[in-house]
Amino acid sequence: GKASSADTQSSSAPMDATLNLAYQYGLSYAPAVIAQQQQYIEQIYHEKTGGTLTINWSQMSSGADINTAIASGELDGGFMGAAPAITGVTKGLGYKIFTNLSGQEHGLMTNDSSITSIGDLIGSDKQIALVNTGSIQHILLAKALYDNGYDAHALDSNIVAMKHPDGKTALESGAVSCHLTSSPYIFVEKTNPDLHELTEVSDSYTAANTFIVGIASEELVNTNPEVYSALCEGIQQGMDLINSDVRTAAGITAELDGNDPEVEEEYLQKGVYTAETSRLFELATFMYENGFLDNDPLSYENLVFPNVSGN
Amino acid sequence: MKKKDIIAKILFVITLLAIWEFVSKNHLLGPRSELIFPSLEKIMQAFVSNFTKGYAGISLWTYVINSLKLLLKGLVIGILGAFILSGLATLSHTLASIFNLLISVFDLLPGVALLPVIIIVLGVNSDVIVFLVIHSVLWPMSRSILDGFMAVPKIYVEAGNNIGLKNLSLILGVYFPASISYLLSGLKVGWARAWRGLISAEMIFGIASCPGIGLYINQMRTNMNNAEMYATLIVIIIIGVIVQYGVLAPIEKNTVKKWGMSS
Amino acid sequence: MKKKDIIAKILFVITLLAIWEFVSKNHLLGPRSELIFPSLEKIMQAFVSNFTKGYAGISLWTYVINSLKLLLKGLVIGILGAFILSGLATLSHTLASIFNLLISVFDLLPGVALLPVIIIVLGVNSDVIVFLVIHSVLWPMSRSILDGFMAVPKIYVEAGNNIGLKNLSLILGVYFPASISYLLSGLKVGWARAWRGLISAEMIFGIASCPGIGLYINQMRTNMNNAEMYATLIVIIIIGVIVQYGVLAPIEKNTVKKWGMSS
Amino acid sequence: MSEYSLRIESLSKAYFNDTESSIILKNINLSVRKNEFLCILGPSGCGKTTLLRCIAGFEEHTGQIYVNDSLCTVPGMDRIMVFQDFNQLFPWKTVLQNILFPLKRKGINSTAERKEIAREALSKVKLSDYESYYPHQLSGGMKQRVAIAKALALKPDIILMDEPFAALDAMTRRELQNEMLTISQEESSTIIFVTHNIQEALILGTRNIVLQKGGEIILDEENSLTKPVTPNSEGYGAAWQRLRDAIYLSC
Amino acid sequence: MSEYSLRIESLSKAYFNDTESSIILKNINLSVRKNEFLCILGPSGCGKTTLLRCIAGFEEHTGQIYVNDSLCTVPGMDRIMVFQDFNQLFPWKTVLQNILFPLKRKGINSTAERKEIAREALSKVKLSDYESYYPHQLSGGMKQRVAIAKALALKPDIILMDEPFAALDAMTRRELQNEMLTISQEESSTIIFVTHNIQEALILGTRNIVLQKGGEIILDEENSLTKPVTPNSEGYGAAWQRLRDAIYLSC
Ligand SMILES: Nc1ncnc2c1ncn2[C@@H]1O[C@H](COP(=O)(O)OP(=O)(O)OP(=O)(O)O)[C@@H](O)[C@H]1O
Ligand SMILES: Nc1ncnc2c1ncn2[C@@H]1O[C@H](COP(=O)(O)OP(=O)(O)OP(=O)(O)O)[C@@H](O)[C@H]1O
Ligand SMILES: [Mg+2]
Ligand SMILES: [Mg+2]
Repeated sequence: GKASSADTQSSSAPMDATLNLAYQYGLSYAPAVIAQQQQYIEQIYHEKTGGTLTINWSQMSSGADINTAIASGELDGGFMGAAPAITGVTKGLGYKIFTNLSGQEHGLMTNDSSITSIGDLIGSDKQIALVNTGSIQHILLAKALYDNGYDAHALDSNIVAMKHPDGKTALESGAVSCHLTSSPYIFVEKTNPDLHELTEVSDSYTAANTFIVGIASEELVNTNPEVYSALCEGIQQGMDLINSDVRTAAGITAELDGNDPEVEEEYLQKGVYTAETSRLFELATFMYENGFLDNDPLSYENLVFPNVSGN
Repeated sequence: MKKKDIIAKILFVITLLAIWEFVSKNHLLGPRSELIFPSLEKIMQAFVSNFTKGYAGISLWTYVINSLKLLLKGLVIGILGAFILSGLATLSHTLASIFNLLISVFDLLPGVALLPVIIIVLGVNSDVIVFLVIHSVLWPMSRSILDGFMAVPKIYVEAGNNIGLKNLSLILGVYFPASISYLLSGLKVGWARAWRGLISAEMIFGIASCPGIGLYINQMRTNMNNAEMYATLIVIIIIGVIVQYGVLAPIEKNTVKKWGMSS
Repeated sequence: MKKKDIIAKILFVITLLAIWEFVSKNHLLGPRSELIFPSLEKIMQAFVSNFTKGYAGISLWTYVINSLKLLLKGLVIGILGAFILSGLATLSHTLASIFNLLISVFDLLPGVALLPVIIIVLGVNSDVIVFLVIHSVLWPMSRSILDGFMAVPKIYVEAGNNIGLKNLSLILGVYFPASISYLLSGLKVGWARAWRGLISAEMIFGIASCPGIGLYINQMRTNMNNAEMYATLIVIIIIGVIVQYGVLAPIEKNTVKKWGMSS
Repeated sequence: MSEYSLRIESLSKAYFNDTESSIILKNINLSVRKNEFLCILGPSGCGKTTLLRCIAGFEEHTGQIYVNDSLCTVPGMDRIMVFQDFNQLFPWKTVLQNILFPLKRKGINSTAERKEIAREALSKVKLSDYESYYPHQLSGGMKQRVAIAKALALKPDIILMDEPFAALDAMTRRELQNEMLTISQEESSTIIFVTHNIQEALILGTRNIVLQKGGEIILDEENSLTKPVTPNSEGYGAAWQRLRDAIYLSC
Repeated sequence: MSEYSLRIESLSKAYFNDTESSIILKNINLSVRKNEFLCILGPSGCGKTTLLRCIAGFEEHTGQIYVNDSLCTVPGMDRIMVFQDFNQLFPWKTVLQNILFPLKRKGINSTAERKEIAREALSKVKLSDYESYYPHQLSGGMKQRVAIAKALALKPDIILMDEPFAALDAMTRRELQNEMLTISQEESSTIIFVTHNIQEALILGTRNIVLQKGGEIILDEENSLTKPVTPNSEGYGAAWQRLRDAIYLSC
């Protein structure tokens, strides 16, 4: 049966509520993971209302699944890449972005010393591994091409879709020439002397720009503002911890990300964790104009809830 | 009798579709459920647009053709492999027991967990997908063949031995026809396995230069184009039904049924 | 005879391990291949650390237990469902032919493509995983049972009819035992299907409150802990081998072998 | 109720293959009285088994078959068949279980009673020592004897026996013939018995019919020899010759 | 080469079950001359089939079996077996194909020749009209006749026949008996023939043995009656009585 979404009608304990959230794998989700582990959202809710908030966290492996779950009303919110979130909002799934979550480093790495720029790849049969066609990495590739005066889809047929770890394996074993990846894989690959970066991608969209966002259903915002604000604040608190005390934050997430605490700390420092979006609307417009999106995003306000600032 | 069955099948399908349409039209599962249960009309439109518009300027046809090539390749290799291994297993009790262990172990391993090894050995090309299809087909198919061979009535094997059949000639002359109903059952399972293996392989591993149906579905999922996704499933179903009733059923009719080995 | 087989199996496993170690130690597949082919020693260490350290402060045990619960639930429902449907199919030719269509169609559908419908009906909870396991088990298992029922020698059915067996009593009294070798074969396939279905379901869909082995593998993959991932596969293999040789083989010995229905 | 336990009216049976149909039984009319012991003779392939299968309810056919005056279309426990095939026992049950199971179906609820009946039947066919054997551990003749024991234990209205003694040695055969005679005299069972052995038909039958190739009854006569019949019985030679001639003619 | 086509030396055979072992054949010694027609009689379950299966090479056993002086451990085309079971034909081959296939295996490469041989064999068993039938479309007796035809067509050194005529009517049986006599006189085949019919043994055999329960040969005698044997042949009655007594004793 359906989980009762943010259900406050219960007569016995009027302030008790339930929240269904989903996130994905990796340190891009660190603020959400910290909020989950430290139960920030529950605590804030309790302080504000005196009620108990129960959160059901799910870990899904793609934004598409989170979109589906929200569309069917089974999730109240979640965290996903900017691209699927933009798709979801413009598709009318009934949610908007309630916060920026993180920006991360991306980069196009190659093992082929004869290649020095993405222009060298065009027209070749060199393969580029990235997570999926239509993924944020694909869009970043297209954007880098576009920004450098090429057709945004010039390298589409060079793409092979596979998960980051498989792409890393493929790149290092020479099975593909290039790998467009994000943190933390990009950090590891950058330490490999046999590989070098084609910088167009990281130049055109940096770690400062919106990568992962939090989304919340309109229904939640409308019917349960207390839960919504606890959610916003709890996530903010997660980001604050990373920004103020990265060592403690790393201590919380290190094990989950499978890293040593020192390494985790270093990685976290390379990410940008802020609630403010950056170049989100530009990304959406680019997606629409280059066929990654069916519907016109129209305006920034159309994508985010009023409490979100940025562009 | 046969006509009755066909009518029953058609009625059954119509009922299923009617239920779908009812749920869709009445928003029975929430206000936004038309995204998840698009009306049949929308699905039919998506069906057409899959073939006319397609994705990234490529018609679904191309995806289907690409996939069918890989599917067939994997299926054929998987089936042949299963036959060769099961055949070897009839030669000696020890081989059979090793092979049984092999199936029991490898059939459990998720393809995605083998991906690193596969990529290193095969590189990044469509062979990886073929390999994953083989991995989906080989073990259950071998299981069916092996168990079918084990269940061959002793008297047929003895009658075969008696007229000098040994090894390969015994396998082809006795084990194979005598276990035909297992083999067909295995073939049906293998065929379905191959499809599902293919699609999940193409989902975790998509080659843009040779885009397949799994990539297409993934794409439609990513873009929340559920109508198009269901329309793609319908294509899979149509191919499946053609194979079932155009290939497998006639084989069945001309073997097990004709030979009185099945009711 | 039996002892010889056990020795052969052990030798076979040792050979496989030796090949792995050789490839790993000699970096046969590129300088960094130890990441993909970690040495056996590393895998054994990872095996231990899986259980002591685990992931997210939770030992692999917990993941395994969670998964086994869902697996069993899905397996039992899938098997029972397959029996009920196949049983119904023995009642009438029309039902059988509808059911055949049903299997041919649904067995082709990738679980991930059904996810929207499943989520809207079941919500986001472990039932979704159970459902995906059922979807993996039900169709191939039904196929085996149905084909097994079809292959039951006519004379047993007639002998059953003759002593007044009908419907359920005929299914339980004749179809079931007479097709036992199909059923066991189907059970083996179903068991493997269930595992693979479970793991891929848990990979696309992990419930934080009930984390399973698929989530664990995904995590190890994401974190590039290949040794831990292989060590997890070994756990799966051990469970599989225990079930094969501790449950299925004894059943086989006490039915088909004892009854002279298998060589 | 009429005096007939079995009435067959214009029974015809054909098998349809891809192209042609072959008529096996042609317009058979046959009424069998209660407690009659009807032996069916005829050349190999003339349709004896098919006739028994029609009566047992296993085959579609035209015409009507009445058992105790009620129309019969499906198999039932009132007509127990001993098949010609050696593999009619359930391989997953032991010899004893193969007999106990139908007894349970028949509604004999006491386990002890069932066992007693089954063991008595087994001892009649001289297989008491084999009750825990599985069918695949038996010889051909032993399997047939278990099937016979099963039918005897069930005491149905009509026993249909398809060459039940063909695989038995002379002595066992003789003993079981005597058993059948006793049963047909003491119980009210009607027995329909296919055999190739003319002597057997004369010893057992109260009425003998000969089926000819093409599916018609070519001879149908009461067996008026007084029991017990031996080759020295009065009229034996003539009766033997009549049956033999009919069979030879019918091929 | 010796005069024996088959020599069995201290053959014993036991089946092992979970707990107990049952000895079926006990220390059998038997030498069969070329072209001999050996009939084996004995009560049901005494081990006749088991003995044939040992000779055919299907069973593990202790002791040695020599065929034409070479030790024999595996099945081979020199010893063709007609099984007791009705389901010995390959159900996936038609009647004709069931006979053609072994002929091809035997090395007769001309299709026309194979067909001629097969059709001749089929006409001997009176099944010419059924060559395109599948086994499941045949009656019990017809299946057995196809199996007999197959063995005859192959002309092996040794034919092993396990109650081949048990399911046949008197006339067909008589005809096939004559056929066997002709073959044993005209061809050089050695025939080992299990039967329950004493008369048949006397008509066909040049030597008859009786196996007793427990697996020993209780009687082994040349059949000195002059062929063709009828119940009126000199010495028939005495020979019949000897065999019958041995069988009765052996149970
Ligand atoms: N499925 C079938 N299709 C076509 N013909 C069939 C089929 N089954 C049986 N027949 C034919 O029916 C005829 C009669 O068979 P049946 O088994 O009744 O003979 P029978 O009298 O019992 O012979 P026997 O003494 O050899 O057992 C045979 O000629 C056989 O070929
Ligand atoms: N697998 C087995 N396990 C145990 N006992 C067996 C097995 N197979 C056969 N037997 C026993 O072997 C004995 C001889 O069987 P066999 O088939 O040789 O008898 P037979 O002389 O051919 O009898 P019939 O005339 O009834 O065909 C029987 O008592 C049977 O129970
Ligand atoms: Mg018959
Ligand atoms: Mg025998």
